[in-house]
Amino acid sequence: MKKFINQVDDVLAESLTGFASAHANIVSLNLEPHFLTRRHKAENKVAIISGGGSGHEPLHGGYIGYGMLDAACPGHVFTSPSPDQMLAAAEAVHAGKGVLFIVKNYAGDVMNFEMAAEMLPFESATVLTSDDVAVENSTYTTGRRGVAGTVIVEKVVGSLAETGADLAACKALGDKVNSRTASMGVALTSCTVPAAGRPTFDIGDTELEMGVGIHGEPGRRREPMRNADAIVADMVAAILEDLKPAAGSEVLLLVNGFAATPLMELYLLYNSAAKLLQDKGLNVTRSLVGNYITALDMAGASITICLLDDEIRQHWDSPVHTAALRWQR
Amino acid sequence: MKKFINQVDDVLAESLTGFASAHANIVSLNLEPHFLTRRHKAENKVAIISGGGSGHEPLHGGYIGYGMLDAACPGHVFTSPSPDQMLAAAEAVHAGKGVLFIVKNYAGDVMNFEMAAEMLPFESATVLTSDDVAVENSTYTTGRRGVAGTVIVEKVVGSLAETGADLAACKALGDKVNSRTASMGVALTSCTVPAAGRPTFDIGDTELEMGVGIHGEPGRRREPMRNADAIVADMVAAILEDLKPAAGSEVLLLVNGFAATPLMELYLLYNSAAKLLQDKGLNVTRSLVGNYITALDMAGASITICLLDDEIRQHWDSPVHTAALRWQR
Amino acid sequence: MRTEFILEAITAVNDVILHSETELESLDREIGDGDHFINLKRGCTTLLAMRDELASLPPADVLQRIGMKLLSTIGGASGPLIATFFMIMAKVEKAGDISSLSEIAAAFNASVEGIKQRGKANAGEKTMLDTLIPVAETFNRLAAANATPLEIFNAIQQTAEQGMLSTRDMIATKGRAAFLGERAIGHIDPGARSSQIIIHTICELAKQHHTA
Amino acid sequence: MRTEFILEAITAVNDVILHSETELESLDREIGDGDHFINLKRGCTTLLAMRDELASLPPADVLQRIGMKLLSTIGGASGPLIATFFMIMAKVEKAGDISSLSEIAAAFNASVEGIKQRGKANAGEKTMLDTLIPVAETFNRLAAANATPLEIFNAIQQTAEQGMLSTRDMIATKGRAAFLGERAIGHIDPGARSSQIIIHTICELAKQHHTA
Ligand SMILES: Nc1ncnc2c1ncn2[C@@H]1O[C@H](COP(=O)(O)OP(=O)(O)O)[C@@H](O)[C@H]1O
Ligand SMILES: Nc1ncnc2c1ncn2[C@@H]1O[C@H](COP(=O)(O)OP(=O)(O)O)[C@@H](O)[C@H]1O
Ligand SMILES: [Mg+2]
Ligand SMILES: [Mg+2]
Ligand SMILES: [Mg+2]
Ligand SMILES: [Mg+2]
Repeated sequence: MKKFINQVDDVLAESLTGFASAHANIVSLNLEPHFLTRRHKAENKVAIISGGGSGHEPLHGGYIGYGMLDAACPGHVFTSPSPDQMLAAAEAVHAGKGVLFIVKNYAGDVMNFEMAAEMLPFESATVLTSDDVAVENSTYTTGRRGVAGTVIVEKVVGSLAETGADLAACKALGDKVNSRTASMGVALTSCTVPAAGRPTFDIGDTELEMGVGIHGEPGRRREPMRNADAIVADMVAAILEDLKPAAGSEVLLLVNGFAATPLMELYLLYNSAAKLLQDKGLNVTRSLVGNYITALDMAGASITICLLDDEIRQHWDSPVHTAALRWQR
Repeated sequence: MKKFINQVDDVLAESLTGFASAHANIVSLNLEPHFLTRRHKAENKVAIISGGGSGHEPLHGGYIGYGMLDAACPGHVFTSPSPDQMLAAAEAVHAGKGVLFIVKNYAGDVMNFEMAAEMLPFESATVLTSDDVAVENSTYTTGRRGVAGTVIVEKVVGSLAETGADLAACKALGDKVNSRTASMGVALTSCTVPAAGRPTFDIGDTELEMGVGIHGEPGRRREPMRNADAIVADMVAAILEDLKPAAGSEVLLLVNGFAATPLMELYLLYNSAAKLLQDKGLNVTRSLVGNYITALDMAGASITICLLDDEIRQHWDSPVHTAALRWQR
Repeated sequence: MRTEFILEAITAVNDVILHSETELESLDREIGDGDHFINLKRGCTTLLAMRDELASLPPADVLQRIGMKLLSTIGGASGPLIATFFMIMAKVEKAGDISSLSEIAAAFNASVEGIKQRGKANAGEKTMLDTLIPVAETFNRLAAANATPLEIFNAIQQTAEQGMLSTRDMIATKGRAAFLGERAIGHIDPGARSSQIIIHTICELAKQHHTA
Repeated sequence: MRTEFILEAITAVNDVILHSETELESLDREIGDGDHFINLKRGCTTLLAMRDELASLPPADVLQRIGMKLLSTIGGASGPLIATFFMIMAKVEKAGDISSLSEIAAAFNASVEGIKQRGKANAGEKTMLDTLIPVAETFNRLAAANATPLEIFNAIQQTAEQGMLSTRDMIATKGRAAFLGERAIGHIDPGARSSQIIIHTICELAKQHHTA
């Protein structure tokens, strides 16, 4: 394992400190317990808090700021944060209108946020993101994972919250975006958890892992490596089979890198996916390409499609000012 | 080699097409010859054109837009573009006030841009960037390479051009920024040029290459891998020895990833470098952390320091709206 | 339950977890995300550092503090589950001294019920519950039948091992392994294995106490 | 110079370059950026596709078109340098038919001078010029001394090889290898090698013509 680190135990604190100091005009860092908030507390709005294991940067800290999150709770690498972090973060950013937790659907995250919500002295609600179609959904199981669609949920709900909408409305919009969003991921290499010091899985030079999440866990299938168009076709098919969009539907297309795949390849994947969607009669009107939710140093990418409607499009387009996502229209 | 590509020969065109379609509100792509311009031609300003081999994304296409470049000419991977590209791009964006080429100092880039300038029917000037302190400067040699400092030059000169400043003023500011900027790079892995299909150099699990550029070329020295603080100390020492800043100097600190190094590590490097500069009595008032000028799929990072003054700071802070760099103050 | 015994157990469990690094890490790497050992180690290290401060407290407070501390230290899926176990233990102990083995068995059972509720899971889902649920059942049954302590501890150890091993052939429906579908078959669940190791260790300690 | 000979040379050079893939690629990987072969191949492929269109043109136009086409096709450092070579050749040919070997030698010399100016480089800097400059010198000297064509071509081939080999022990001061400092020692310059291969091939072709 070659990584730019000092001590394995200090990676998180040092990286967070660097993040907070590089973006001191946007965020503030609290160290005991770990949480990040906006530099200037927002008033008169639902406080939007997310969090989860670290190693997915820029998620979630990079999405703190106007139009998106009020606070984020980073856990250890790939490990859910603990309820004391959520409680302290909520204490810091609650502005009288309740707290909305945006939580990726993993047993650990769900339970830790749930316990925090139970202990919270404020009104709260939770949006669980579960956009990963690699995992079959069922009421008897943990259900689908939350992956790159989480960024879209955070952006859209963050925008609504900025208008002063109440907790129920924010929760409802979050659930709606989640239900209209589906993702599929593919890995070309494993990642290496710093504390483990070796790749989570071994993979050959002619293989890929189809249907991976964002924690270096093996995917649904080990498959032979093939060209980009063929990979994209399989991913898009899985997504569309889930979303079943009507012909002519307007969609947002997000091609997300897991960290070690260069932009040149991500844009090539975008090109391939956008053409395919067009051929299938869909209308790609919004897009995002880059490393938005990563898996440490994994090479690979995910494709996410969100079915837009006027409300979602409007909140996607509205201004956002965070470390990792920023626009003004 | 595992990459998301179809045919090796189509990588560039497909990736550029994806880029242009994902950012259709900012850029337009011309395919024969390859060049990118702003979506809406700017008037009454010096046309700022950059370019160079591909594989460094988001450089340069990602920096087209308000406050930065008017056009970019992408060559094949790691291969300088040819003069016909610069001529066609200049024809498309020239707005009556001349053309400023921003060129990274490599023999190929210098000669191709030089021939373009000789054939150009408009007034032109060239800023050569040469911020890489790994290479000793000398009038008898090719001299230093242009690396991550190029992004700072493009941002600052792009801002000045937006005010309507003339060609001489833009050229002078570019040269000034370049002379006040120094970089040093380190690689943990090689990159793989798609057409070559194998890593440019082999490197062991306990080694690093110190003093690398952005083309997968070996660095100045093969050294033992060590912790982040020790690596940063060596890089910063080389940079400061070159810049020799006065105590209390105000600096911009750019920690740039070469593509495969995760943000978590880049922020950790930033933390380490920022602390070190503070200890040395320097005043880090501006920062940038991320993958801004990359080397295909290389793991590694560079540190760049730019000595700010009022003029440079002002043009750094001014609004910019490109695919890869965007702010509003 | 005695504070002294709890403190001894902390040391013993810490030792055995540290010795299981390679195994636990690779189990979680195979069907999870590889951090189960680190998570447990973080918990153990913190408890070890708390021993002096716990030594003078009554058992209910000790259990409650352990629960709260583990809740804020372990994180992940195992954090809230293990913490819940201790927090319920603390509540039962607070309600009335737990001293007889059948009282301990009942408290254990209540705590495992808490884990089931927190994780919305049951036996057969390839989780730590496949160790814990049969152990609770064996413990209660033998304690009610007035078995000797040695018989009880031996039976618990055996049940824990069987439960842990039973996860090997399961498809997971809860936890990260659920994402793998069929691919999880053939791998023992890391949480089932760590619970079994911990239970085994505490039973060994209890046997020493009962024979000493 | 005859158009027909130029077209034959294009085919022959294309063949030999394609056969040198591994070698040229690894030379440029060692002290450059690994693309020298690809750059040349791109140039060759384009010229090959142009042959029909060139066949009816006078040599000066052929050389000029080759120069312009290579300028827009090769890119990198070698693109403008090789293009410059042809563009000057074209200019000299245009100014007055080049036919005798000493006229060709003088034109070659002028073209190499053009490369020196464009690249601001000279002999001893570990570039293609370490092949080209001595070749120009040998060519002119022997042509002036009225050596036989065979003597001249043999001498050129030998000089090119020596020049190419001489780059091995040099520190580079121009081109990408200059960034490597001492680390470039022990490696032959890719451009010096490709020029030598091309010169060798054209000399072979010329020898066939002169003996035929
Ligand atoms: N819903 C659940 N109920 C009971 N145990 C669970 C549940 N989800 C996960 N587990 C247990 O947690 C273990 C994983 O713990 P750990 O690796 O520390 O957390 P994470 O899965 O968040 O990385 C699994 O092996 C399983 O035994
Ligand atoms: N200034 C120069 N003068 C002459 N030849 C040069 C100069 N710079 C580079 N070269 C030649 O160009 C060769 C490299 O060509 P190539 O790999 O195609 O371009 P690049 O270096 O841009 O990748 C070098 O091996 C060297 O022979
Ligand atoms: Mg985990
Ligand atoms: Mg090149
Ligand atoms: Mg785990
Ligand atoms: Mg080269």
